[in-house]
Amino acid sequence: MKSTAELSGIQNYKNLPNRFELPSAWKFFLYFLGICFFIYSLSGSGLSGGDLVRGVPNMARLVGEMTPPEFSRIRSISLAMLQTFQMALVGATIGIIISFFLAVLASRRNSPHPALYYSTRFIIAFCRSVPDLVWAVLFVASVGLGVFAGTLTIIIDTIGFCGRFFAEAMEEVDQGPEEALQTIGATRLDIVMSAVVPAAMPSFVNSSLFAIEKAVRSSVVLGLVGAGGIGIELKVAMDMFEYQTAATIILSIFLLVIAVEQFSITIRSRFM
Amino acid sequence: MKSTAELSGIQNYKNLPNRFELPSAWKFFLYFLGICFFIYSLSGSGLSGGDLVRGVPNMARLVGEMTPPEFSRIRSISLAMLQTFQMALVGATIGIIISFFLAVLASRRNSPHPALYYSTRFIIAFCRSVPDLVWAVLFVASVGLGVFAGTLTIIIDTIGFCGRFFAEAMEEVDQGPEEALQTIGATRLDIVMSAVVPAAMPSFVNSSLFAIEKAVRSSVVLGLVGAGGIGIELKVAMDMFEYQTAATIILSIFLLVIAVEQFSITIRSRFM
Amino acid sequence: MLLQSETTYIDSDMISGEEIHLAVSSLAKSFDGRGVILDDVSFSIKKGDAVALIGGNGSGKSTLLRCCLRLVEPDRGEISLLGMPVTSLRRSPLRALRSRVGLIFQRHNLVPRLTVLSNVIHGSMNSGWGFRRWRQGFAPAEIREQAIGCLEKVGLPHLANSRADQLSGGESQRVAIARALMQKPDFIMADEPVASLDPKVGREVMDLFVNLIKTENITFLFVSHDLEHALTYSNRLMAMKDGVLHLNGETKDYQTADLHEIYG
Amino acid sequence: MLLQSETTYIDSDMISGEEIHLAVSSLAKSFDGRGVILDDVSFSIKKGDAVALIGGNGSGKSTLLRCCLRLVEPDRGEISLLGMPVTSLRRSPLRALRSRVGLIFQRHNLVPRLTVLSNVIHGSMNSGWGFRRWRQGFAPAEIREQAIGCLEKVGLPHLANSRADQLSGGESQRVAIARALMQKPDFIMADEPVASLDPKVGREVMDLFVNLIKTENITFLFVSHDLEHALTYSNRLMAMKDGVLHLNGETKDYQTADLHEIYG
Amino acid sequence: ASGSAIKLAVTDIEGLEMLQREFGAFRDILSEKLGTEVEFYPVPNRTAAVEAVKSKTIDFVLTGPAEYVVFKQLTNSTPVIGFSRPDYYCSVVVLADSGINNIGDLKGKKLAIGSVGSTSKHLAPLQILADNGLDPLKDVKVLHTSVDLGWQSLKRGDVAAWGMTTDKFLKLRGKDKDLEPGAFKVIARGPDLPNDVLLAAPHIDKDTIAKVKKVFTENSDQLVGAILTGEDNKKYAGMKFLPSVKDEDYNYVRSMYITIGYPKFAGFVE
Ligand SMILES: Nc1ncnc2c1ncn2[C@@H]1O[C@H](COP(=O)(O)OP(=O)(O)OP(=O)(O)O)[C@@H](O)[C@H]1O
Ligand SMILES: Nc1ncnc2c1ncn2[C@@H]1O[C@H](COP(=O)(O)OP(=O)(O)OP(=O)(O)O)[C@@H](O)[C@H]1O
Ligand SMILES: [Mg+2]
Ligand SMILES: [Mg+2]
Repeated sequence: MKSTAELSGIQNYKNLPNRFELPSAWKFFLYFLGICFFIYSLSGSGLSGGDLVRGVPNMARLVGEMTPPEFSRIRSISLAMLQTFQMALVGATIGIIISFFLAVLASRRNSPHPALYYSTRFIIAFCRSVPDLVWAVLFVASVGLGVFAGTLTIIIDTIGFCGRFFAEAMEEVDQGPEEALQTIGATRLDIVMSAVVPAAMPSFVNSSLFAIEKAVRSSVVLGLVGAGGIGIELKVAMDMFEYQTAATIILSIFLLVIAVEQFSITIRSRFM
Repeated sequence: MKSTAELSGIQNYKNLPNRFELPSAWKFFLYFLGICFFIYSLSGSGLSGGDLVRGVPNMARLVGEMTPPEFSRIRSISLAMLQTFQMALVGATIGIIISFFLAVLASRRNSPHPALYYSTRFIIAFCRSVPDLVWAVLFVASVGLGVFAGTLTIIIDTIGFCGRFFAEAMEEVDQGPEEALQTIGATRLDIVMSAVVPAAMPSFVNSSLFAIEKAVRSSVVLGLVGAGGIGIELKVAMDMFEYQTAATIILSIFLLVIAVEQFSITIRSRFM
Repeated sequence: MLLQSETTYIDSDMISGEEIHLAVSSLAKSFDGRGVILDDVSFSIKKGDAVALIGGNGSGKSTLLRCCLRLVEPDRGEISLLGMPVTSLRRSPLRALRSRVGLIFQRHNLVPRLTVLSNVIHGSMNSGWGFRRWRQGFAPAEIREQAIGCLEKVGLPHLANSRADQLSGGESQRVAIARALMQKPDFIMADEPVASLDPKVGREVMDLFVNLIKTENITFLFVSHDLEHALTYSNRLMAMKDGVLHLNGETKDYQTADLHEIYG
Repeated sequence: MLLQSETTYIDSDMISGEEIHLAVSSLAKSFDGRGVILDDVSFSIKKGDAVALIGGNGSGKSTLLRCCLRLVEPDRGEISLLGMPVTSLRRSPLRALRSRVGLIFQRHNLVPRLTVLSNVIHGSMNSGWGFRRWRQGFAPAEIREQAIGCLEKVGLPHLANSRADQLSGGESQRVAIARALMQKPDFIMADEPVASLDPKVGREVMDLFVNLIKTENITFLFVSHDLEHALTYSNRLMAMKDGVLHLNGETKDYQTADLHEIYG
Repeated sequence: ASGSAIKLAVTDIEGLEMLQREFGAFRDILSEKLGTEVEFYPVPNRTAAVEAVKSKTIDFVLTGPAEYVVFKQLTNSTPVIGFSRPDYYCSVVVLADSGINNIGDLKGKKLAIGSVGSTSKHLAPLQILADNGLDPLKDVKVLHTSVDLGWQSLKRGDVAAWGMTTDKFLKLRGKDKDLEPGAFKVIARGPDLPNDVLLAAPHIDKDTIAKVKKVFTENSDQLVGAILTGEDNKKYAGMKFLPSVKDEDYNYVRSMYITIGYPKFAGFVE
């Protein structure tokens, strides 16, 4: 009797390499565990297509209540938006500058010492771990109620985000040019500034502009603690059931997001 | 009399190219405007070194109130953490999958049609623009409060983030291999899957794991939609002035963030 | 053995068909800030021709090849490739046309992080099997078999499972050649295909191309800085200088000395 | 003129110094999953030598060069470069040592997005001027002047302001050479430095190197697949085969035919 | 109503965990006495609660007076039981040495108050201002912030005054280690505020409402005891259930909405 392999004609093929490398038993076990946990999580996440479908009419009704956007309070909204954007711009800019230096230390290849590498990674992760709410409370309690506390929160927030993404971008860069500068005898700083930064630039621009945008959006939290900005306006509109005004605010955030994104695309194309 | 240039010996140098390209008058004007706006923003951001220094004792007091972390409620915190992580995992995974497809359409080079490009960019930007606060209300009205609403919020949030970062990663990829597949006559899909994805993989992994981590952290929002989780625990702890419990929660978030980051580094190194 | 410039390997008289495979007329291209790179280039290549394209660095050879496949959009001029008007084709017929042409890039352009075998299998994407050509792991056995065959032709079957970005210069060039062979093209355009190859493999690869011309009746256009190669392995010879086509004729009419003038 | 294999350009007897500039002993290197790449390689090079290194694709030539500068960490063996024990140097003296060696990479490794001039100016980073070497815009006039001078030596002063990633193959190779010249090195290692150059420029560049040996008394180690170049521009010749050093001797003792065996 | 279980929301409390802690005992007794299971339905804010009532996902809501007015207006819910608590009123606090002696002195200064839409933390303080002759929308700069941060800001002098529920103020003042109680001064107090109220969504039938009312009147002591097990619920100490609660009881709150610039919730009151 012929084996299945022979019947299907596979024996005609020469010594082909394996299609996939089989994972080791240990890894296989880990994969298996991971999948089990995911399935277990699925059950805990309450996904339900039915609920979603049944919810559509209600959602439609709410969206209906939001239209048409109400522009009568556009003046105070614009002012709040401007203030928010100012805080975001300044906070994010300062955060981005700090992030850049931290990121150099937090990227494995560029860090002068493993101890520095781990400690900066820790600092950045810590900035990310403490929620906005807590930072805001800390800063309001220390520097007082107002924009400055908001700006500080944004700085920390930006460090948590950009610090990580800048470091990753630097690690993803093609190593060829770096090696070339190494053989020239350049210092690590020279290499970072001359080879890593130009290559990671589009990514830096992207993360940076995202950070500004993010800062604008996170002003909802800042609003909660009295740091001003568009967040509190939105909260008032929602709490007072002025859905049409809320729609205006959402729209203005949307416009800002789109504008920042377009700006990002323009700048990046200059660095590509 | 000799000119300054002659005196300083510059006349000896041959026809060197310009050090910098001078911007056109129009661009120069734009730069100038930008700088002015930034300075104006600075004044609006309330930055004050003095305030910061004066605030340090207060901040120290608050931090003092947070130590030592209080572990008596560790059981309910761990449970909330697990639930949060489950929701984050499922929500982010689904979001990442959707983001991938959207991102292909939202990256200029891979999009089959400019109309699709712009519309997906819009959708992604929109997901980012609508604040969590508003999503919460929308979901309550449609699918009811609970884990499902939380998971949906995470999905939307992840799309807003990953959709953008995936698209940018795809655009930053080296074009050589892409061109090679183009000349083979591969379809856009083939090119994306065979040339773009392998090149953008480290970046994808990074953004994806960040999205999971972000979802865990944004569970303050999940608390908002009544989905439980660690966020609401933290809010309650802060509102009830249980700063030591808050410290425990922050610490556990920190551990999770570090774990996800280490995992990210491990996985990425396999794709580098 | 190395110097065969007196006797060309292929003779124009051997070429049977009169079909024109590539016709370029008044092609022009300039890049922002770099001025004119291709200036009114016109020529045509018959089916079965083996054409050597020589010229100094930066004279526009690579750009010319890229224009022919519209990887670079020409500013002006007509290009007809395998009977199709390249410059006016829409997306899908352009894809179909490109799939019939194997282009070997000067920088190889392999997909990093994937294995050599996956890279070679990509060459068969023109046959439209979708996801089965994305990775070697998905490909049907006969395709994998063929890919190994192509790797054998360039002498690298043992590297099938290596990562494409860990190859030596010559190895990566050979993988790029194997990928183009996998396409089973009607027309091969090769941009300095043996620049990084050692002399022996270089000769073997050129012999391989010439063999394909004879057995499969393909057309072959290659760029080379090696004048012996150019004289040995072509029946037609073109020379670019500063974006202008300076020589364009039968290889047998030229001597090494003539060609050196091109680089003046 | 092309074939000068009988008379070598440089003669070992001309070499005055007896100083050893590079001594490698029992060097070994293997890569995961690829087995042994360098197998017990030992040789030494005197100051002022011009050494050609030939060998088949993948025989380990590039890896050997990389090991000599510890861009790749060797598994075993001793390397003494310019009198320094490369394998045991700490970060800062290693940097000082590297700065004295100009390495021209097979893949050129220019920094994309920066201008050609900035790339060449990077070559002077070994003189430690910090940020003034990061971009051409910051560099002092004399450095910019020198860089233009180096570009002139390779014939590209007109491209000083072009972006490094928009160059043709040969142009980018020449920029890499200019960058190495900018280093004013005591030792030049060049990995197939003229592979993408047209014949005329290729000869000019090799002449340039040989001139540097004569005037500046540098040492020169180059990899080449062009046997004529190898025979013409060297006084010493080494040949690798499958990671083993097969030939190592005076160039004048070898004939083209001998060398072909290496690729067998 | 949705099948068997009754869904109960409490607008003041975020999160299920907290609900359990504060109202867990109360719910258990209620379930037992009603003979129907009562489920908690946590809502993040009153906007969500209103939407949940509209989409019939919750049946009963325990909420404050300001919220009641909104519910009545937007969903036509019915009041079931009033939760009358003693000393539920609002104060405007300043630092004793600030030189501010009456509401009029606050003109042009900053005032910290609590979250938007809260009776005692938003509406009532502004009403006090209005009652004392200031226009809260023009004459002072109002900052919304959390209770703790409002307190901190007052102490630091970021704001001139702080408007807050009196029991919260007393609690914070008692705990404070930096300043003596005498360092603070209340410059104005408002009248006692209307009751918190348990209201029924419009889709709940009369019989159920009557049944619930009955349970509350008959088991008053037991339920009050259960409510007081919660930490935050200590504010209800000394409370009494009022089964006779009427819509008109909230007209004072309706006038507050006019004061804060949202007349649309003032209903038929001018
Ligand atoms: N995208 C681009 N932008 C600007 N200039 C370019 C671009 N691509 C090529 N060039 C320039 O066009 C000229 C011709 O380039 P091309 O690559 O065609 O030269 P080549 O003949 O192939 O040279 P080589 O023999 O060195 O490969 C070069 O001077 C190059 O710098
Ligand atoms: N990082 C790496 N990982 C695994 N294998 C490698 C790596 N680098 C090089 N190799 C392998 O080592 C061998 C020697 O490579 P090397 O680049 O030294 O060859 P070479 O002699 O320079 O060849 P060529 O003439 O083609 O440039 C090759 O087979 C290559 O595939
Ligand atoms: Mg070229
Ligand atoms: Mg090599």
